[in-house]
Amino acid sequence: MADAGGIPTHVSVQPDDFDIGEEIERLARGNRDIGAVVSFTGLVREMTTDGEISAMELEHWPGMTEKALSDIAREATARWPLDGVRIIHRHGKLEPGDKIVLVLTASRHRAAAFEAAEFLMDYLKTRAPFWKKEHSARGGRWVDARECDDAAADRWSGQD
Amino acid sequence: MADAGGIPTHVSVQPDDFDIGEEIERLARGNRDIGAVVSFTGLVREMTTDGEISAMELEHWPGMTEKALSDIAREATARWPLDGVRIIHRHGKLEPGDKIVLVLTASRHRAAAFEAAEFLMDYLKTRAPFWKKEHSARGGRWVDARECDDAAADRWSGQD
Amino acid sequence: MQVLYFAWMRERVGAASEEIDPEGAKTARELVERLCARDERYALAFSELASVRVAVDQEMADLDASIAGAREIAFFPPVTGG
Amino acid sequence: MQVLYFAWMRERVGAASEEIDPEGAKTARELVERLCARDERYALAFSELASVRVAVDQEMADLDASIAGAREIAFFPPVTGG
Repeated sequence: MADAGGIPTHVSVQPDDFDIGEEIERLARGNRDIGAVVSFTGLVREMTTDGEISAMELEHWPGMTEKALSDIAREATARWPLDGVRIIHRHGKLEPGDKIVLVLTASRHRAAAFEAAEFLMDYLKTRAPFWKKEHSARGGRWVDARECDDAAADRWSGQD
Repeated sequence: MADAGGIPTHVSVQPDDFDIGEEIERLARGNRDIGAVVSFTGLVREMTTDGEISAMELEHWPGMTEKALSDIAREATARWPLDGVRIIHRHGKLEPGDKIVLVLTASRHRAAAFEAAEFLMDYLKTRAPFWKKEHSARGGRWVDARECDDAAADRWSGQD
Repeated sequence: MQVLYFAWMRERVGAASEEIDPEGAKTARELVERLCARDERYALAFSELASVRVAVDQEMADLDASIAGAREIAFFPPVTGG
Repeated sequence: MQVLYFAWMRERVGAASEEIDPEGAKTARELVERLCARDERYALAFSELASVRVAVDQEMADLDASIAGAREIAFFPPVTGG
């Protein structure tokens, strides 16, 4: 549990699955000034642009990834009036339908919670050291970075 | 379980609490093309502009509320490429920290899931027949509608 | 016709719904005028008329919309859900 | 210095990390040139140089940034997490 200017932020990089409801309860518990919690859950899709996949492998940079996630979380707490941030990102071998990532933001106000969650996802997609490899009947294939993700992340850089 | 152009939408108006994690699992289950699920949870805040409250009472219009929520859900599925929508709104007597409302949107793409969830919340705040009464040491007080909620809802009316 | 009231309007009228004789009122506004003339409770409930919302047979309507043939008129303050 | 590779660069080099003598290379780009001259595996790993990302001592850097005194250089393709 790190502390970004007094705001509880907690990041995890783990192979294991997580319980979204439990994470939301934990973030909101003990602070009755939280009026809004937004969650984003990313899931492994079976159909990709290259056909059906049987598995996805997520490589990351141990020792660096948690730092990157903490930096991203801290940036969000500096930009929006948040009461809590939680990021969980899985690594290892996942199957279609499995959860990959969870981002939670808690705030008094819904607009801040929504914007911060979008910001966190855009930055995770472009700055966190994870690489996806899709496995299908045709073998393994590293996923290409998408330019629209860069564009989505860029929209935050003009602000404040 | 209603069906808006083949997209599972499900709305509930109930006094009982709900399990966010279970609702998300249920929405995503059986569709491995869902890449993103966004949730918004609204909670009763203890501190309001008028001081500390001990309880909140939510009145609604039985027979009309579910229709209003279904209309709002259908409008979201018409505007964004969604794979599922879930709305739960509680009524009756709630306490600080209690959940009031849950909005879930599932989509292939995160931008659609985020935008649709924001849209649904903006419209719920201005179009669903619910009225909040706050109870404090000084008695009961009906919550005034906020002009910024109207402004938030209005931003969607120029689109599409 | 059936008339419904919600939130503080319900409290001021002292009833959630009641059967009302519209006495020839052609619009919701005319119905409000007749009610206010009838009892102080209505005058109190409709004192902030600019913020009163109207639904005619469960469709949002204007105070000046026709209520001819309507079975149900609902009056309520701006909603505050979500 | 320690050199790290991730994803398809790791696969092409055939190692996740290795101790490398920079042979006087002053920038990441010069290090890449020395590696490519050394073995076909590196030439393959760095063939799409425009899309290769570099971190010097865990800070994102430019290919032309100095690597003098660095303990760790990481090379990786654009990230695809989230």
